[in-house]
Amino acid sequence: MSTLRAVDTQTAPRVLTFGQAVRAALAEEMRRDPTVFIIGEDVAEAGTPFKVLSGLVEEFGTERVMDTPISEAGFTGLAVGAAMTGMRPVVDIMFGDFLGLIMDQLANQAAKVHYMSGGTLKAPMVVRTTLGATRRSAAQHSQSLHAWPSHIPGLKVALPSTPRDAKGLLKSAIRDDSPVVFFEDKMGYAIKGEVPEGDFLIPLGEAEVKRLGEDITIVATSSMVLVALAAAELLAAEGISAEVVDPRTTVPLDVDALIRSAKKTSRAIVVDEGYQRYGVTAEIAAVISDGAFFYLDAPVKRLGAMDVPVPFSPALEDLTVPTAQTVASVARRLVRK
Amino acid sequence: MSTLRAVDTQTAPRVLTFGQAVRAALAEEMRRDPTVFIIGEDVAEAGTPFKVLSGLVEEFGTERVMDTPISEAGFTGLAVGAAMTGMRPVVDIMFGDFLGLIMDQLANQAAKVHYMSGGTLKAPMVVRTTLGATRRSAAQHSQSLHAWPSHIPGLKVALPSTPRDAKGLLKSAIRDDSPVVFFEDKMGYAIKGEVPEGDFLIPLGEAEVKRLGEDITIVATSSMVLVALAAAELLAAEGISAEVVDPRTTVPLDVDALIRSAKKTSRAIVVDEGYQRYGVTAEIAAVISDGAFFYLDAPVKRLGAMDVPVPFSPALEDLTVPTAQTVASVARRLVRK
Amino acid sequence: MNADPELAVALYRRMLRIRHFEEQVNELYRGGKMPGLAHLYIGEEAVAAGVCAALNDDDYITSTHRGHGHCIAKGAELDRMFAELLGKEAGYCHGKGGSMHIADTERGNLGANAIVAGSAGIATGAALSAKKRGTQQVAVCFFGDGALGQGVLYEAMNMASLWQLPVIYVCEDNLYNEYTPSSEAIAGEIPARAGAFGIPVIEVDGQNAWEVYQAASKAVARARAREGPTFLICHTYRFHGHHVGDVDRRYYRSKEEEERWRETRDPLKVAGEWITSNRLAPASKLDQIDEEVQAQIKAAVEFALDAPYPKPEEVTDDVYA
Amino acid sequence: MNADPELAVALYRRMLRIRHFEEQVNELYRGGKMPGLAHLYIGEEAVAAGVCAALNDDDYITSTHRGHGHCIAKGAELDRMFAELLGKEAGYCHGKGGSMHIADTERGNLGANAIVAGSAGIATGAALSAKKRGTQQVAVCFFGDGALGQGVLYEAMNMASLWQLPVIYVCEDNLYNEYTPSSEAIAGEIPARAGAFGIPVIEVDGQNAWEVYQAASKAVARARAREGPTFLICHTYRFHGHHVGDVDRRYYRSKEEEERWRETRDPLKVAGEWITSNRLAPASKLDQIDEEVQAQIKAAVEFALDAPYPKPEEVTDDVYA
Ligand SMILES: Cc1ncc(C[n+]2csc(CCOP(=O)(O)OP(=O)(O)O)c2C)c(N)n1
Ligand SMILES: Cc1ncc(C[n+]2csc(CCOP(=O)(O)OP(=O)(O)O)c2C)c(N)n1
Ligand SMILES: [Mg+2]
Ligand SMILES: [Mg+2]
Repeated sequence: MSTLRAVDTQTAPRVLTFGQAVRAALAEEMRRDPTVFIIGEDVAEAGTPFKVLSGLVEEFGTERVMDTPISEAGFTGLAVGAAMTGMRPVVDIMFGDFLGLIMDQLANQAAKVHYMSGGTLKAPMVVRTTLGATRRSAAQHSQSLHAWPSHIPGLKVALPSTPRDAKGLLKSAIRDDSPVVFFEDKMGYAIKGEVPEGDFLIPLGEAEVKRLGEDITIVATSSMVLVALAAAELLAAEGISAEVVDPRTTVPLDVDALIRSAKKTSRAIVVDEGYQRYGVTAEIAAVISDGAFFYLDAPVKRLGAMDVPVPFSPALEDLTVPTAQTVASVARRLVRK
Repeated sequence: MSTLRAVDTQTAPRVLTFGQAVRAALAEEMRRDPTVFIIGEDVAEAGTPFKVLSGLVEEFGTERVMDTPISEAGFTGLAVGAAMTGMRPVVDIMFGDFLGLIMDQLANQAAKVHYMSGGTLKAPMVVRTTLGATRRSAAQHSQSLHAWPSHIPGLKVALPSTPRDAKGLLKSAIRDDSPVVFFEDKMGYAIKGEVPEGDFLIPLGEAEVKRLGEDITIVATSSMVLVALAAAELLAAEGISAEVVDPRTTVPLDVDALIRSAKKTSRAIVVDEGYQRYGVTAEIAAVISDGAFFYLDAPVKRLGAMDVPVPFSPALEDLTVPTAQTVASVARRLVRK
Repeated sequence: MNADPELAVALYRRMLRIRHFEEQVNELYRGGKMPGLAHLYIGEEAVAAGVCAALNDDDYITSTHRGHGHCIAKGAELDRMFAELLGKEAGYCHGKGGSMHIADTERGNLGANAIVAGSAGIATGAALSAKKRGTQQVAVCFFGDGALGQGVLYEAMNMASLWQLPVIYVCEDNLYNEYTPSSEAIAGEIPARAGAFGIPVIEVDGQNAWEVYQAASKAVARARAREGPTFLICHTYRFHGHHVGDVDRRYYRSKEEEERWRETRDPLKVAGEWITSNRLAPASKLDQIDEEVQAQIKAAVEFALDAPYPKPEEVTDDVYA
Repeated sequence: MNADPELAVALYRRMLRIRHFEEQVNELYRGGKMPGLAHLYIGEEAVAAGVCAALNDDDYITSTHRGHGHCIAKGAELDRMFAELLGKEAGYCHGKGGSMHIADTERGNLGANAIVAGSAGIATGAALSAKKRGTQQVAVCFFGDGALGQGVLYEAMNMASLWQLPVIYVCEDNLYNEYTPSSEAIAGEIPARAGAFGIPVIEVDGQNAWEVYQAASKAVARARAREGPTFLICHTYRFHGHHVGDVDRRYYRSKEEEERWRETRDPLKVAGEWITSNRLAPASKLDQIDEEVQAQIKAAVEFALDAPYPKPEEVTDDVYA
């Protein structure tokens, strides 16, 4: 995928929200490549309930921004077939919780067709969906299920945490010849940040150090990157220097970068908004525990979402997700040990 | 769940195959409790393609051993509704690969209804399905996808490795008031072993040490337990004493037993037939790396299935699954380190 | 069938409870007092009221994201409903479910479902269970026209028809799937979707509670006689947005269309006129009901606003049964 | 339509290639030379042959677990097919797919699928793609009657009808879902399953290749004219077991039923009689074809048996494109 290396023909960065960055990436890729199209529920005039796609149908028309019936399995299947025959669909799955409806199409069809056909077929498609709780949307609209597709060989999985990463990774995902599941934090659509204009790509599989530090590594994904950065601030005030590393994609996973940081700091915490048990924190913690074994001064700690269905009541829901405070307190214990 | 404690009113054990043990558990529970029924494809006269259910329809009739259309999501949904209203369905999902079709019903409905209703509803049901490769069944009929349901709070997940465990765990699963996903190794149906007769239950959440050892712990699940035991034999011949621990359920996970063994031996390998990446080995390795951190002399190593869709060709397929040789060689390296 | 005055008034009262409840929900939202969103049932009251009037307490229903109406129609208490919507301990689900998962097991409400068509299997399974247990219970599956897009509905209907299960599929055709007109989402004709599985179809004016009730009664009788499932199409309309926050709707439907429905097809007006013109009750009786219901709503919402949140330690309860 | 002799002979040859190929597959299985299982198409040859004769090379098909017939009918080479079934490097998928995933991209075969109805979306998506790319291609989705149980088929058909996609749904109704008679699995009537989505239905004798061809040609013409999808029901029968290992079948279907079909409804006999009685070709020509095909099969299987397995390092190739 050498074409995915950052081409950096962009001009000065603009400040965009996360949602605007996603939209910019889509618009640019749709202008560049006529085979790219969007398919999903309420993506056209409504621009999705999150309004992320607002304006696209006006520019590209309903042939390229296609509203569907409420048929997640069906239209994901259509996308697989379209991808296999020369198109590059971008599928919109409104809530990540609905992945349960499309896992067959995603894991048995899209993920495997290249391998099963001995490399003669391929399914270049992106499934954009959301993750994240604390929106008072209850158990079926609040999950962060990226562990599921991350488990399936043949799928790539991206988890951008900033507007910049959202744009750069989405453009790479659309150009990738393999199916990519792209998770957007629904609570983070309004987050602002500098985004390079123009043809700016971030390769899938490259972690980024979001903050340099010496005493402890906090590996954080998606929504949890801001939480980790806030924790790092709290810790800094106490004289603890935390390094925050964002893998940005769970597949491919930039194992080297994670291990490098953990070796440097000798301590690591992994923070992710998916359920903790059998979740993304497990793989990352296992990889670091193994790769940095002889450098670690403390066990690698994990902070995922609480292993409960997401409760509706704000009094309960907020307890289920890691916060800057909980991350900082785990970090403190590790460093003082 | 105190009723689930082994009641051990059984008489002398009989030698049964794994398949027979499953059938015995079902027959006994169906005799005991009229609300238990079986629903799935070709479960009645055909007794499933694996013939595991042969004879049940003759005893219990088609009202309690129900053949369905090829509608996995639909009949799993029916089972959820039946479970919520006083029945105890046992759902048959022929190949574990088809979980992709029912993850919504399983993870969004069955798993969550108890919690979402504040404990007023429950879904006591079992989903029996299969795992395991090397049957030359290719990418869509060979997966071991137990990591998926293991990730979802509200589901329990059982992975029996012997006829004895199959019977004892299945009976507990049927009596459990929560939904349980029960994975059977399709290549192991013919394996024989002693099985206590009568009302023999094994609680969900208790690991078993399948072989005692001193130098290294091999945690193995389902199909990989026999592989681990064979590896232990190879190692024994070289003077390495391996302890083989079978968690038997991934949820609840008997964390204490795993950590205890690892602390004792100071070294651990985790072997499981699911894809390695973001799979069950990750959680178990992370738990041990954390819990036994100050006792470990070497990093915890993981051996899952290769991260590729399962290839058809025997020349390739056999490479994708851990073997006694590969397990032993990893163990050897760890011990000699 | 001749209208029984008592039933007519009961239908009216049930609809009014829904109407005022939902208006209060909207107020709570606008006042920033309700966490999250809610999908109002205003405009569709006759469907839930008419169908549930044909059911017994121990019959089952499954409900949707737009589920308050079903819950009230099946007999739920308003104070515990408000409490649930506010995430309070006193709520039907101890605050864990919220608007989209409200359940009332005492009256057979197996819960609202936030997955479109997510309860098609559950309702059908409840019917299977009733048959297996040899009871006279029936199960009603409420769903929107949008659920016609979900394959699991057809899987469930096929089995219901094959096994002659006592289930009634109630399609609330309100012309929209969220922000998309149903005409862009539904090929062919809706009745044929059930007919394809050999399921008889009844189509009614969903704004007329009495019509809905009569049709539902036929379907229920069929189900109790173990003659199999029925598919009931109720033509209706939601007067508000998809959810409380969907205020600017012009890009997907016109103000004129909304006004036309509100003016001429309001289920409460339809019922009120029917009751008074058929002298089933005097207008004064209806006014009296209105006052009663308003007072009940007021008390209920006050109860809920004052009620405590669940305690933090409850977060890990009820994961396993 | 009058039968063109050349076409008639071509149909016959295609069917015969399938028949002899499958008989050889059964031999390989019985001789312990084939890894795993295979689902034989014997008895159903007229469906694949008739449909694919109506297609161009660049038209798409998607296929099923019972897919060898589709693959051969679309023009695949027999040696590479055998090689795939034996897990050899020279196979269409380099041995990675096997019987249930055989694909032949050069001739538009997007692959067999081991998930029942698993390709309903894929075929419909290929049709969407053809429309988007502005080509004249059509897509054919082959599936068994068992696939009528899977909801995703209805989701796909709805979109195909809404968007008038050039896709043809070919339902191979062979009366059984594995070991369960379809009558126990299908409520209502099959044609109504497509009719419900506004999709025109054609029902044909699936044992008569010429009839199938004519029906398929109509559907293809409709698709190329961008008039939308068609649903083609082919009544057929598998002469062998569900798979090669399904030898004792008496518990789900009678020997008499099997014999009746073999005797009176063998698609090769039907075609042979039709060809000779209409003097489209002499019997000697058919014998000659038989000899040719047998020789081709022999050479192909020998090639495959001698071919090498993939190299171990290939196991990690092709996971990502
Ligand atoms: C499977 C699924 N897909 C998408 C959604 C998001 N969603 C919530 S309500 C809705 C529209 C439902 O339309 P309809 O069934 O007609 O019910 P209505 O809102 O009109 O009452 C959608 C798309 C969902 N909840 N579940
Ligand atoms: C989703 C799914 N469920 C179950 C199976 C197992 N299975 C394989 S073939 C088959 C029967 C298919 O019947 P039908 O579609 O009529 O095709 P036929 O075998 O008759 O050609 C079943 C149940 C499967 N492959 N996929
Ligand atoms: Mg609607
Ligand atoms: Mg069939």
